[in-house]
Amino acid sequence: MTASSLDIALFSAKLGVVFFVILTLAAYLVFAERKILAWIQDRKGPNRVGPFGLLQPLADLIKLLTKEDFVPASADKWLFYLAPAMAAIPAILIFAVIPFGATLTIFGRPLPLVVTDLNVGLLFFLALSSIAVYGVALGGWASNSKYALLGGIRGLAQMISYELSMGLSLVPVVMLARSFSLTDIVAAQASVPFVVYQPLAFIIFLVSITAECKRIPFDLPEAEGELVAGFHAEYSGMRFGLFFVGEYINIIVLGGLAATFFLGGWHGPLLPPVVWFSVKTLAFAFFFIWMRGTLPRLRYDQLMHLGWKLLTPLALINILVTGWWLALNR
Amino acid sequence: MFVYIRLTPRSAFSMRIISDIQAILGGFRVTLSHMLRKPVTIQYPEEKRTPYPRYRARIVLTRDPEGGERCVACYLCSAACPVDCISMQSAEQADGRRYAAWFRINFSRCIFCGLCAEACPTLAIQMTPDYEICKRDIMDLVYEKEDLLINGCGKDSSYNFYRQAGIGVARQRGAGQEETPPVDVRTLMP
Amino acid sequence: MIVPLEHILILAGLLFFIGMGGLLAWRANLIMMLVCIEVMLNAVMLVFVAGSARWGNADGQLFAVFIMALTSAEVSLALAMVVYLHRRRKTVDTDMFSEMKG
Amino acid sequence: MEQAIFYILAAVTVIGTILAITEKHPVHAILFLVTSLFSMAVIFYLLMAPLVAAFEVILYAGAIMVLFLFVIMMLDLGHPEKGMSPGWKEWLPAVLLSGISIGSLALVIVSRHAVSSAPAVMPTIRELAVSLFREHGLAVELISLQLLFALVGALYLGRQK
Repeated sequence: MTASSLDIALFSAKLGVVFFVILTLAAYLVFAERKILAWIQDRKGPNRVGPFGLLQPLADLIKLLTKEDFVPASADKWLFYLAPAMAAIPAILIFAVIPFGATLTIFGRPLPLVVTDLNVGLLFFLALSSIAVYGVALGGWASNSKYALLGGIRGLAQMISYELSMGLSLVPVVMLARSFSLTDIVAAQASVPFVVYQPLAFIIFLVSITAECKRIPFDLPEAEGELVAGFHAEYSGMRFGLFFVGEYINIIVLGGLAATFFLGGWHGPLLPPVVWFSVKTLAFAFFFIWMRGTLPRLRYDQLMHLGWKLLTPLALINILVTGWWLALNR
Repeated sequence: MFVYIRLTPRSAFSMRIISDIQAILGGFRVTLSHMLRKPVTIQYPEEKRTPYPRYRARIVLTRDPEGGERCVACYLCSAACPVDCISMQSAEQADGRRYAAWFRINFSRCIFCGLCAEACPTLAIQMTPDYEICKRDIMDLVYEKEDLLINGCGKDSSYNFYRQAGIGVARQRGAGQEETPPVDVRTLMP
Repeated sequence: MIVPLEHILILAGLLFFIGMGGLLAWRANLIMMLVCIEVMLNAVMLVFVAGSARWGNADGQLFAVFIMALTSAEVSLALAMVVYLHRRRKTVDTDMFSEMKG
Repeated sequence: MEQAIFYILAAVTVIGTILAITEKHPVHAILFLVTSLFSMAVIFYLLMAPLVAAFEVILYAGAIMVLFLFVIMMLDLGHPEKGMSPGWKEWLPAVLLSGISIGSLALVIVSRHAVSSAPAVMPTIRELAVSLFREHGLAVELISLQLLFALVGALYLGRQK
C-alpha cells in the first residue's frame, strides 16, 4: 500500500465514520427528545419498541419509508422534490469544518480529526447556514398552500434576521483567535475557553442558533398551533423525514459549533478529546430539548424585535468593546 | 392632539430585565425538577387501574332478587338516550307483566352519559366499571339482550319493582310495600 | 493561475453580455431587470478576482468585496422600491410607471 | 484536474445564467441563478480567493437572492401567465446586441495569444485585511455610509402609512 492510497483510505474511513455517526446520532436525538420531553411532562415516553424503546428510531424510519409519498396536485413538482434535500444537505455539510478531536497518528501518519481544515471555515459555516434558508422557503412556496406559504415566508424572514446577529456574535471570536479556521479557533482556546471572555457573544450566539434551527421559542415557521405544520404542512413520507432529520442534524452541528467557538472544542482535562467534544455537543442538544420543554413560542413581532432591536445592537457593541479591549492589551 | 409618553425609569427597566431573567431561569428549574420526578404513567395493558364502583362504563341489564328480569320495557331509557343507541320491543306476559322481547344497545354510539340508568324506574339498566369495550368489527359492538343481561342485582340487591308496585303481577293492586290502596273513583263523588 | 487569464476573461465577457441581453429583453419586469444586473455585476467581480490571481495582488479581491457590499445596498433599495411601487399599482411592470416621460 | 473543474464550472455558470434569464417563472429563474452563483463561488475558490468565494455564497446566494425570493413570495409575483415575459420582438435586438458584443470580444481575444501566466503567490486573509483597512480605509468608510443610506432609504420606502 503506497502512502497516498493509505491517506485516501484513512480519509474515506474518517468520512464514512463521521457520516454514519451523525446520521445515527440524529435519529437517536429524535428519540432522546421524545424521552426527555416525556420526563419533563411526567410521562415515560416511547418504551415499547425494544428495551426502553431503544429501537424506536428504526420503527420511525420504517414508518416514514413505507408511507405514501403524496404530492399536492397544484404543487410545483420539482421544487417540491428538491426542497427537503436543500434543507438537510447544508446541515450535514457544515460538519466538514468542525474539528472533533486532536490529531491522531495511525500507521505512522497524522490523521487530523476534522474532515477538512478550511482557512475560511467560519465563513463556510455562515455560507451554508444561509443556504439552508432555501429549503424552508422553497418547500413552503412549492406546496402551493396557505399555511405552507406563510410558514415559508416566516422562516425566510426569521433566518435572514438571525443570521445577522449570529455572524456578528462570532466576530469577537475571530478577533480573539485571529483566524477564520476552526482548528485555529480551537487551538486558541487551549487554556481558557472563549465563553469566559465573551459571555454576551455566547448568549447571543445561542439564541441565534436556536432561531436558525427553528427550535421552540422560535419555531414560528412550523408553529403547530397556528400554521398546522408551517412549511412542511404538505409533506409526507420520507420527504417530511428529510426535513425532520435535517432539523436534528442541524441541532448536532450547531451544538458542535457552539462548543467549538465558545467552550474550547475538544479541549478538556482527563478524558480523551473526542469524548470531550461529544459531551459538549450533546450537552447543547440536551439544552435545546430542555428549552423546548420550558419556553413558550414567541409572537412574530416579538421575534423581530428581539433579533433586530436587541441582539444585533448588542452584538455590535460587543464587537466594539472587544476591539477596544484588544487594542488596549496589545 | 394628545401625546402619550411612557416614562420608564432606569431602575424599573433594570429591575424588569432581572425579573425577566429570573422568570426564565425559574421555568428551567421547574422543568428540570419535573424531569427528575417519577413519571405518573400507567403502562395500560400490563398495569390496570381499578375503577371506582360507580364508574360509568358498559351498561348491563340486571335481575331482581328472585332472578326475574327487572326490565319492564317502558322505553324511558330509549327516550332519555341522547344518541339513540338503545332500542327494544316490549311484550306482555299472560299475567300482564311487561318485558322486553328484544333489547339492543349499540355501544359504538353509546357515549356513557348514564342518562338511561337515571331514567330507569326499575333499576334494570345499570352501568358497570367494565371500560374495555373494543372490537375489531363494529357490528360486534351491538349488544343484544342476552349479552347485556347478567345474573345479579347490580347495585341494589333488594329492590324489586313488582314488589313495590305490582300491577297485578306479584300481588293485588294496593297491596305492595308502602303502596296506598288504589282510589275508588266512584266513592269520590261529592 | 490554473487557466490562462484570457479564458476567464471570455467567461466574464459571456456572463456580462448574457446579463446585458437579458436586461434589454426583460425591460418590462422590474424583478428580472434586477436579476440581470446582478449577473452583470458578477461578471465584473470575476474579472477583478481573475486579475488579482494573475498578478498576486490583494486589491482585486478587495474590489470584488466592495462590489458585493455596493450590490447589497443597491438591491435592498431597489427591492424596497419594488415593494413600494407594487403597493401603489399592484404591478411590477415598468411601463405602468411611465407617466413622467413628458 | 483543476483546469477540467474550471471548464466544467464555467459551463455550468453560463448555462445556469442563460436558463435564469430565459426562464419565465421568477422563482425558477432565481434558483437557476443561485446554481450559477454557486459554481461561480467555486471558480473564485479555484482562483485562490476563498474569502470572495465565501462572501459570494453568504451575500449573493444567501442574502440577495433570498431577498429576491422573499419579495417574489410576498408580492405573489410567481405567476408567469400574468407576468410580462418578453416576446421575440424584445429578444431579437437583445440577442443581436449581445451576439455582436460577444463576437467582437472573441475576435479581440483570438487575435492575441492565450498564454498561461506564471503562478502568483496569493495574499493570505491577514494581508487582505491589512490592505483593506490600511490602504482602502476611506473606501470602507464610504461603503459603510452607503449601506447606512440604503438602510434609511429602505426603511423610508417600506414604512406603512
